[in-house]
Amino acid sequence: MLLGMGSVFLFLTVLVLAMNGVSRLAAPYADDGARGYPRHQPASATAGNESEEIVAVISAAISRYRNRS
Amino acid sequence: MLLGMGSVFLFLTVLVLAMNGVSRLAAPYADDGARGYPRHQPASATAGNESEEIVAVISAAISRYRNRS
Amino acid sequence: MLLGMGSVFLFLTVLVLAMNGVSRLAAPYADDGARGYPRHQPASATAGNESEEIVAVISAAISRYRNRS
Amino acid sequence: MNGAEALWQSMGIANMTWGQLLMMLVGCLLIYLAVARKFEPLLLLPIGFGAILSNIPEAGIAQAGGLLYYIYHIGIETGVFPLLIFMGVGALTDFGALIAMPSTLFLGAAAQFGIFATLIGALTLNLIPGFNFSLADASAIAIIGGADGPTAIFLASRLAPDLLGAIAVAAYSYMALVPIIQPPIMRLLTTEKERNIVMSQLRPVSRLEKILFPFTVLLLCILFLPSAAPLIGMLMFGNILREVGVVDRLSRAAQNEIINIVTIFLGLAVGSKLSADKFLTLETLGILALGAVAFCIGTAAGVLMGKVMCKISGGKVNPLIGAAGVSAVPMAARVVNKVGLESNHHNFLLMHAMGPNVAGVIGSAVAAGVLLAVVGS
Amino acid sequence: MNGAEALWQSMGIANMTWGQLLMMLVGCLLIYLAVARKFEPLLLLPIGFGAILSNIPEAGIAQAGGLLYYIYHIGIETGVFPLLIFMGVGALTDFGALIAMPSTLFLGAAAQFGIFATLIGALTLNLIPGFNFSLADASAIAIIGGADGPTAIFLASRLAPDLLGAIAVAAYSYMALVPIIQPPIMRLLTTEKERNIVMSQLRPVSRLEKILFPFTVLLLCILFLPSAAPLIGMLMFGNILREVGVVDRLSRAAQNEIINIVTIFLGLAVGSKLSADKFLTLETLGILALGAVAFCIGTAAGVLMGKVMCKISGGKVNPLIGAAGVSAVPMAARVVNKVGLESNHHNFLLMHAMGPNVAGVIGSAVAAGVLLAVVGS
Amino acid sequence: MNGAEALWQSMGIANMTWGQLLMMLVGCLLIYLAVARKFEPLLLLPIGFGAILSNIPEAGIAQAGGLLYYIYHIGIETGVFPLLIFMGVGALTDFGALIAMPSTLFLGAAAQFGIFATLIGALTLNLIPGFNFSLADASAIAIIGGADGPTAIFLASRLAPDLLGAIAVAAYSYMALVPIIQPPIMRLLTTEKERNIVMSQLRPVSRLEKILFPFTVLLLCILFLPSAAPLIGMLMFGNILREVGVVDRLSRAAQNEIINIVTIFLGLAVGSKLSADKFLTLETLGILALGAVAFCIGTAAGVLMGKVMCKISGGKVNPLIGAAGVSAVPMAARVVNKVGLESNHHNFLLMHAMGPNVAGVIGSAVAAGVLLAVVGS
Ligand code: NA
Ligand code: NA
Ligand code: NA
Repeated sequence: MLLGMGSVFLFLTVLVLAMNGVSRLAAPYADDGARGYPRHQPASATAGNESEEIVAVISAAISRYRNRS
Repeated sequence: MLLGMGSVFLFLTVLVLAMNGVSRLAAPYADDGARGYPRHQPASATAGNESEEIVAVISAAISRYRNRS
Repeated sequence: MLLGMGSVFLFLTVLVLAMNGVSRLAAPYADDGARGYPRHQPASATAGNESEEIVAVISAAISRYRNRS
Repeated sequence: MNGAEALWQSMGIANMTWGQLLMMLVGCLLIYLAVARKFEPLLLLPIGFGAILSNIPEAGIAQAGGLLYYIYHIGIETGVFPLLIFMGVGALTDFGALIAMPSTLFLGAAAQFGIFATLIGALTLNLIPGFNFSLADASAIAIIGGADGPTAIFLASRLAPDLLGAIAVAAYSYMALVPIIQPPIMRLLTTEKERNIVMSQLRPVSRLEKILFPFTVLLLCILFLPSAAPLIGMLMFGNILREVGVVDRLSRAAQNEIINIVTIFLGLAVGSKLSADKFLTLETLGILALGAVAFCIGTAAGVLMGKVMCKISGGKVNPLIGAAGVSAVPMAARVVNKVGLESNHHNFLLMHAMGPNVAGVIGSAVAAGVLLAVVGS
Repeated sequence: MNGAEALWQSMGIANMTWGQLLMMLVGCLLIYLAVARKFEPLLLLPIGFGAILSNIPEAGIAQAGGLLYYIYHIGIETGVFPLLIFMGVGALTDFGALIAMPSTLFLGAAAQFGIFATLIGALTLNLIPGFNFSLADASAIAIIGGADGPTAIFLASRLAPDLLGAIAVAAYSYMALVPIIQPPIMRLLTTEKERNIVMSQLRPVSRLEKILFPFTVLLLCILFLPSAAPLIGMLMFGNILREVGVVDRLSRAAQNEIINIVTIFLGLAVGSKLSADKFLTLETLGILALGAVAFCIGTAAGVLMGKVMCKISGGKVNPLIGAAGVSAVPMAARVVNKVGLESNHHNFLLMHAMGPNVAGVIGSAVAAGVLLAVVGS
Repeated sequence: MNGAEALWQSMGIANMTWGQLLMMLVGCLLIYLAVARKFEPLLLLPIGFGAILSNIPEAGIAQAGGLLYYIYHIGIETGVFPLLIFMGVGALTDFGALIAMPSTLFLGAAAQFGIFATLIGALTLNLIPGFNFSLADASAIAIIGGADGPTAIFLASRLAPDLLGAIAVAAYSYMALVPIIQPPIMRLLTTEKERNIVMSQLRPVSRLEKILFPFTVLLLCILFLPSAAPLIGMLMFGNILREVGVVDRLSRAAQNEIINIVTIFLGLAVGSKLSADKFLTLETLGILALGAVAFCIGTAAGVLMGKVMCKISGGKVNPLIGAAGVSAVPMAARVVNKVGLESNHHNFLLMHAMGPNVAGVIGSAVAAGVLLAVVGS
């Protein structure tokens, strides 16, 4: 048991060290603006655009209507 | 042949009985408002909502226009 | 090598002939208005229809509004 | 030159037998029916293509070491493919119409009469010189009357692997011919008044009932007909995946990925059994004839049972829906709907015909189980 | 009549043993837990159904020539299915939280203490007459403490195929019981003040780090623990498919088609090992008991290590997240979050618990590799 | 302590050979090219990872009982995987551009010249001490000149399984290098005036022609070259699924699920053949060199044939499109388009290059058939 737990801990300790090393090495090359946690996109983006479009269309229609009258 | 047809009928008769029994047993626990047949959702639901939205937007635009003039 | 290249060329020559034959045979039965190359569908088709719809709705709304006033 | 000779000797032209040519034409015919006539295209197209591939001289695609050989060996010989198809069918099937009206199971039972009549027919055919069907062969042929492709392939792979190609082709062909074969029989056996009967709307079915249904069927199968357990079990497993609502990932996999992939391979593998020496025999003609008879008898039996139920219920059941008991989901139910509309433009029987239609699937599987239990042991 | 006799003799009723009946009830229980309680339904539903199918008398679905026999033979005996699941898990897992805070690997390591404690426990159990676990058996049982289904199945298929059914059922059951088993232990071992600790937001992780991470893990695995290479290798392969961003087709296939299809078959095949003679033994009781103990010890060890890290970091680490080190992704992390919210309504620990949670997966695979290296050779 | 010794003896560090280390670095190089340079990532990434996994000391992942061993045994040794890939390629390919201009088949034929030139080259290499390629080996190597991955793997699995790893790596590497290797050759062999030729728009192609095309190709294959029937047959089967329009479920399965799943496994399995003792040989260097030569000769032959067609047609054919005849769909056609745009900013040759491009796929399969017929028997 000691052997087993020891091996697991040893392995993961080395992994922690390796990961820290890799992170330090990789830091200068991180190109993509470091994606953080959590990153949600506004769900209503499309809806927003659509209604803006509608408003634009309506404005145009109304101005056309105005010009006619 | 008799044996075969007999077995099939026997089996399915027992199944009919069992299903009736199960239905009766299950009836009190049916929790989800008993989905009926046929249940079609109006295909134009979305379209409907959309045009309602458009109408609402238009009404708003028009009333705004009215107030201005 | 001669044999190999010869076989490949022979085979594909026969295929060219066969394809020409098939195309001629198939020509009278071509039912679907002969899809050409390249055939891109206008990406804004739906959008177009939608905005047409919107314009129609608006026109209707405006004419209704006109009648009222 | 040695190479040129090897090349010429390898050419199809130099090795083609008449039998192979004929079988490739059969393959083309199946593809034509699938594409131009939309006869069960999902199966007949791969079967037809498999027939062509496996009859190419010198290519050996269906012989040991070839692609179709492996697919057949792994998927059909073991019975795995039809069972996976059945799982997918279960996941795709809504048994609600049957649960709402369990008595339609009798229609699904009656339509299996074609199976057992054909069994006798096949044994009778042995009186004609040239035919020599064993009981196992006859049973595998008879199942064509069940109008259920996977069941037919499963049973044939267990009882008569040599006849599998002809049986599968017959089963799917007749399933495709439902709109042509059934209507005359349906009109002949029913009166205009009967065809006019409007059925009351089906009662609603709760989610709990839909979940309990597959367990009920499986329980009876375990108790009384374990030989049908592979078929019924996988059908009901698929249906459970569909109905429980907590394993949507698996349900989708059964309804799409698995059934689509397996359908391609099943079709190709069945087609690989359409080799000249196995298919171009007198027996195949017998199988095709028996299959047609089985199908007609099944339809007739279903309609007649429909008439009985009409009588018993006091005219509440339209006998036409009995014809849907042969399975061939959902084609047979659509045919019922169409024939019904001919008599009464406002009488939509589709939902009522779905009951006997899915009952027919269970009925065929039960019949297959009975045949396996009696013959297969 | 001969046929009728054959039919009767084939009936389940006439052949059912008590053991089979009991195992079918066990199968029903698993399905009930999966459907009504949502206990790991993706696995327990197919396992339960496989248990029913394989215990149907006379049907032989799990015996040579039957569907479940083939699936088990091809997928589990070879170890292929758990490895493919691991590939899918890798493709579904975002290791970002772990990369942001590598020290959580210690929590994932500590939680494996349950595995090795159970190993001793299983060997101790041999003192009781009736138990006779070999070292290989004990190791396979101990892995239940890792709370990782595919790892447990993989190890059991290598070290103790006979116990595979019981081990898999125990592993998935306890994984499902995480929300019930863990909270009391977590509350017992931590103070209110500790549970209140708010952790600072995780640092952002660059795409390059995410790509390099699987290679780092694999490199260490190659150097120090090749026996864990199949598990770690496939896990990291799936993760690479996910992170590199140039093979989206393959990543999607691993995340959906492959893992879904394999999950259905894996479940059915594991269920086929729930036969009466293998499962209804004293040993199974021992396995279930040991599994529960392993699970509790693992949780406790994780929390205690969390307390150590809390001390060392000067109170920056909430010890609760140590409980997530047992794996059981993402359930264990959610439980941590829930228990944390009980103490402080604004303290969301989910993201911080994901680190030890995915570390637990790696930890279990490493522990499995150690067991394979020491015992398996 | 015994266990600690077993653990140490199992470590990769203690057992790694230089050869294994080198092969893992080769695997890393392939992954780097796939990820950072986007060199055929769908194949080179799994191949590279397979190379790493199969060279891990003591893990035995590519040895009997290991995952990659099973995948190779089932998918490559049988030839099943490349054929399934070909089915998917057929389902993904629109042959319209080729049907509109059948004469581009001559370009697809000419580009196969590289194959046969390399065959002679490989046999010539035997004059150098250390090389000892059999006729079968030489044929399998020569097919690299076809620039078609699945065809190369299929042929190598039939004729020279030992060289499969090197051949597959060479084939996919050179396919990925198309944008680097081809342009200089294209510029060298054509004049500015030729590169400026604007081709007339392709005629429209009816749906019927698209459906008849695969049958036409298959018919000729059956008559004259049955040895190519597995490759051509599956390619055309996939294309039929795509074009008939009545089996969309199956077409989608071939285009997505099947090809994606098989690609993952094919790549891993090919990678498993990159073992040190098979790959780190003088022969591999020879294969890589011959492959590069084959590729250049194929490109040159295609362009030269393009010049011939340009002459014959009275200047209506831009010779650049001949370079697309090597296959490597759709990369080669894109390169043609790019080189064409360099000379004339308004000259889009993409669609015209798709004709010879897909013709090259058929041409390689035909060449493979010829090699199989002459050498394989
Ligand atoms: Na039926
Ligand atoms: Na764990
Ligand atoms: Na080519």
